[in-house]
Amino acid sequence: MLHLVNKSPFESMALEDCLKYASKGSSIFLYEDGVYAAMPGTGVADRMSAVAKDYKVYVLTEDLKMRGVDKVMDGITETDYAGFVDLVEANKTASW
Amino acid sequence: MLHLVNKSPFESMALEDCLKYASKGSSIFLYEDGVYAAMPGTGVADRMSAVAKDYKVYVLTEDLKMRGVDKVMDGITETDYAGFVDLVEANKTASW
Amino acid sequence: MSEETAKLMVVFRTAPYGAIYSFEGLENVLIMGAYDQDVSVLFIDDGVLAIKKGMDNSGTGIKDFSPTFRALEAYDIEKIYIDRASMESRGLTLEDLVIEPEIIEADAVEKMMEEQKNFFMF
Amino acid sequence: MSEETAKLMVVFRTAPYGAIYSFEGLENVLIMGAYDQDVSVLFIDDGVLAIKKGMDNSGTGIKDFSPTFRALEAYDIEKIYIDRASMESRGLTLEDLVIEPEIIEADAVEKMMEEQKNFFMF
Amino acid sequence: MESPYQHEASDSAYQFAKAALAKGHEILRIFFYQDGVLNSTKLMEPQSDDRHIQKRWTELGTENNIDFIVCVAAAKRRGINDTVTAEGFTIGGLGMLTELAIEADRLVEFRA
Amino acid sequence: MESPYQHEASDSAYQFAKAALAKGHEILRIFFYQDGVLNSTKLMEPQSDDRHIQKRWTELGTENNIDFIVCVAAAKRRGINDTVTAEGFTIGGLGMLTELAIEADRLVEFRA
Repeated sequence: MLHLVNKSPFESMALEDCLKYASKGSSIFLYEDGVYAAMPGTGVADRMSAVAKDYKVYVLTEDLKMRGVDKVMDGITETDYAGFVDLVEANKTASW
Repeated sequence: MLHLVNKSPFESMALEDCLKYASKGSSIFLYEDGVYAAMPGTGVADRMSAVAKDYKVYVLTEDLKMRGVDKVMDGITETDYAGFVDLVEANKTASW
Repeated sequence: MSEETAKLMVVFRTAPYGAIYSFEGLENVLIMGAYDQDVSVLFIDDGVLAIKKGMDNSGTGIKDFSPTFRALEAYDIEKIYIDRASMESRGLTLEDLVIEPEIIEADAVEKMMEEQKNFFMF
Repeated sequence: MSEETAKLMVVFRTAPYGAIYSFEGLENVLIMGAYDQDVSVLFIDDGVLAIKKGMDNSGTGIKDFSPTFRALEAYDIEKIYIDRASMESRGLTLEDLVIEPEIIEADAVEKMMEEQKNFFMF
Repeated sequence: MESPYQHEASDSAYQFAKAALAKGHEILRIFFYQDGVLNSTKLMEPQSDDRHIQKRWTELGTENNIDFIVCVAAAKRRGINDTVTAEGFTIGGLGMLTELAIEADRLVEFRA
Repeated sequence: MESPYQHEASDSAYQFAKAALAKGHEILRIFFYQDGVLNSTKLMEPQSDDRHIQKRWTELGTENNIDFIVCVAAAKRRGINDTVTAEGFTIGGLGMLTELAIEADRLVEFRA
């Protein structure tokens, strides 16, 4: 299962809601304002390190660049739109 | 100062953001999906009891009724649109 | 149920009225019902608030669509579920709701999604 | 400054691009600048992300408006503030920003709002 | 202000305006920007048992002489121009919002 | 899908569709509902240095033979009818979304 999260982790509970239902090993895809969850050194970075141990966490390169985020946390995989398409091909998706 | 909060406390950080800046004794006005913060017995009820001690907390009657919420927590004041107008007349307002 | 029916689901996860999502979700369920598919409905997170009893729109003029949820059975939509933790953290019990969904636990949600041909979240 | 100017403020509190608020907030600041008023600009919460350096829209095609923030001085808008905690919890320092706002603490925010004739939040 | 129907902001603003007028307050102007510009389209056709948000504004404005300004920049992006705006709505520049901020004693934003 | 310009959803959906086509996938249909119906208006006039979201869709649809359906119920509430929809967009019932759910191998929602 692929869970799409597009909200800022600082303002919305969307990611935490999704994690209540997603089973370990499922994929979480961060895009739009959701990409801020992958930025190192933030107030949610510790939480995201833990999340990245239990889930496969991806983040959309194009949305990172648009926002000037040039580094992502260890354990989170950068993926472009082509990779996003592959993930959707391989999984059912839920949009949070 | 009057702070307007219209987001669900279960999904949005708007109320908590507002509280970081509002000084004690300021007024918080809950309307639209913000009214759920005034509902008794929820997961945010303890937090709201504490908030109601430090701030004047109001909640819009018409939006409570629309959502079928027939009771509000102790310490929170129900106010209709006419009262909302009075609060705006008496205070500068910030919309979160 | 014939082999040609698809399993479809609508997930309600946002509060009613503040935004239109849950209303448009309901329109969607009713249409699915008309297509004779194997339709499920699931309430999670703030979506549980959409089926609260006692709504009264006299002060807002917004259309109260909660009675329409009671019509789901008439459309042969009987697989209706609610997440226990979402309901409890909003201070609700089954008695507070206009319909009586089957209570499920959070860990059943993803499995339910996986079983569908496709599903929508509102 | 003459007695006829009004104190006006624009508060940025949402992240850029996911929603248009911060872009329309910037349009608003620029217009205010043209009216020769006493204009302040404040970045709090996710609003601090709107002035992050290094934005590159080549993959999205969305208009990158961050360079326009650098033009605020040309419009004589010099009262620009940022909330320290909002900046720090997003892992940012002044070096990461396209402009150099004055750092303030959270307890100064409400006071700053009170001092205005009117203000807008985006 | 936000998109009508999609968000409750248009409803809240309307009920607030009605209550303010009932108390004898004067409403200088209502400024529609962002998706709020969609409140002004006369092409809106909600279901027959639902409220008609544009007509409700036009009636309120006519009865109480309120100036409804639709932000031109926001309107253009969203396909609103004077061929679709209803009676009572005028397309105007963002500067009119600054003027409002300079003149009005109180200003309330109804946000999404 | 959500309002163009107001939210990034229209941009994300467009970039995703382009990438899927580039990989040789077939896109059955794109269904615009909620504020997403506003993607279809030919009255849209963004600033000259900004993207034109409607035209971009129309080009993509024409080149790749994609069916763009605008949900009629959502469209009516928001003042979108066939006098303002651009080339390539067809107004259709919500039932077409159900049909899509029945037929499509994969379905992605771009939400606000």
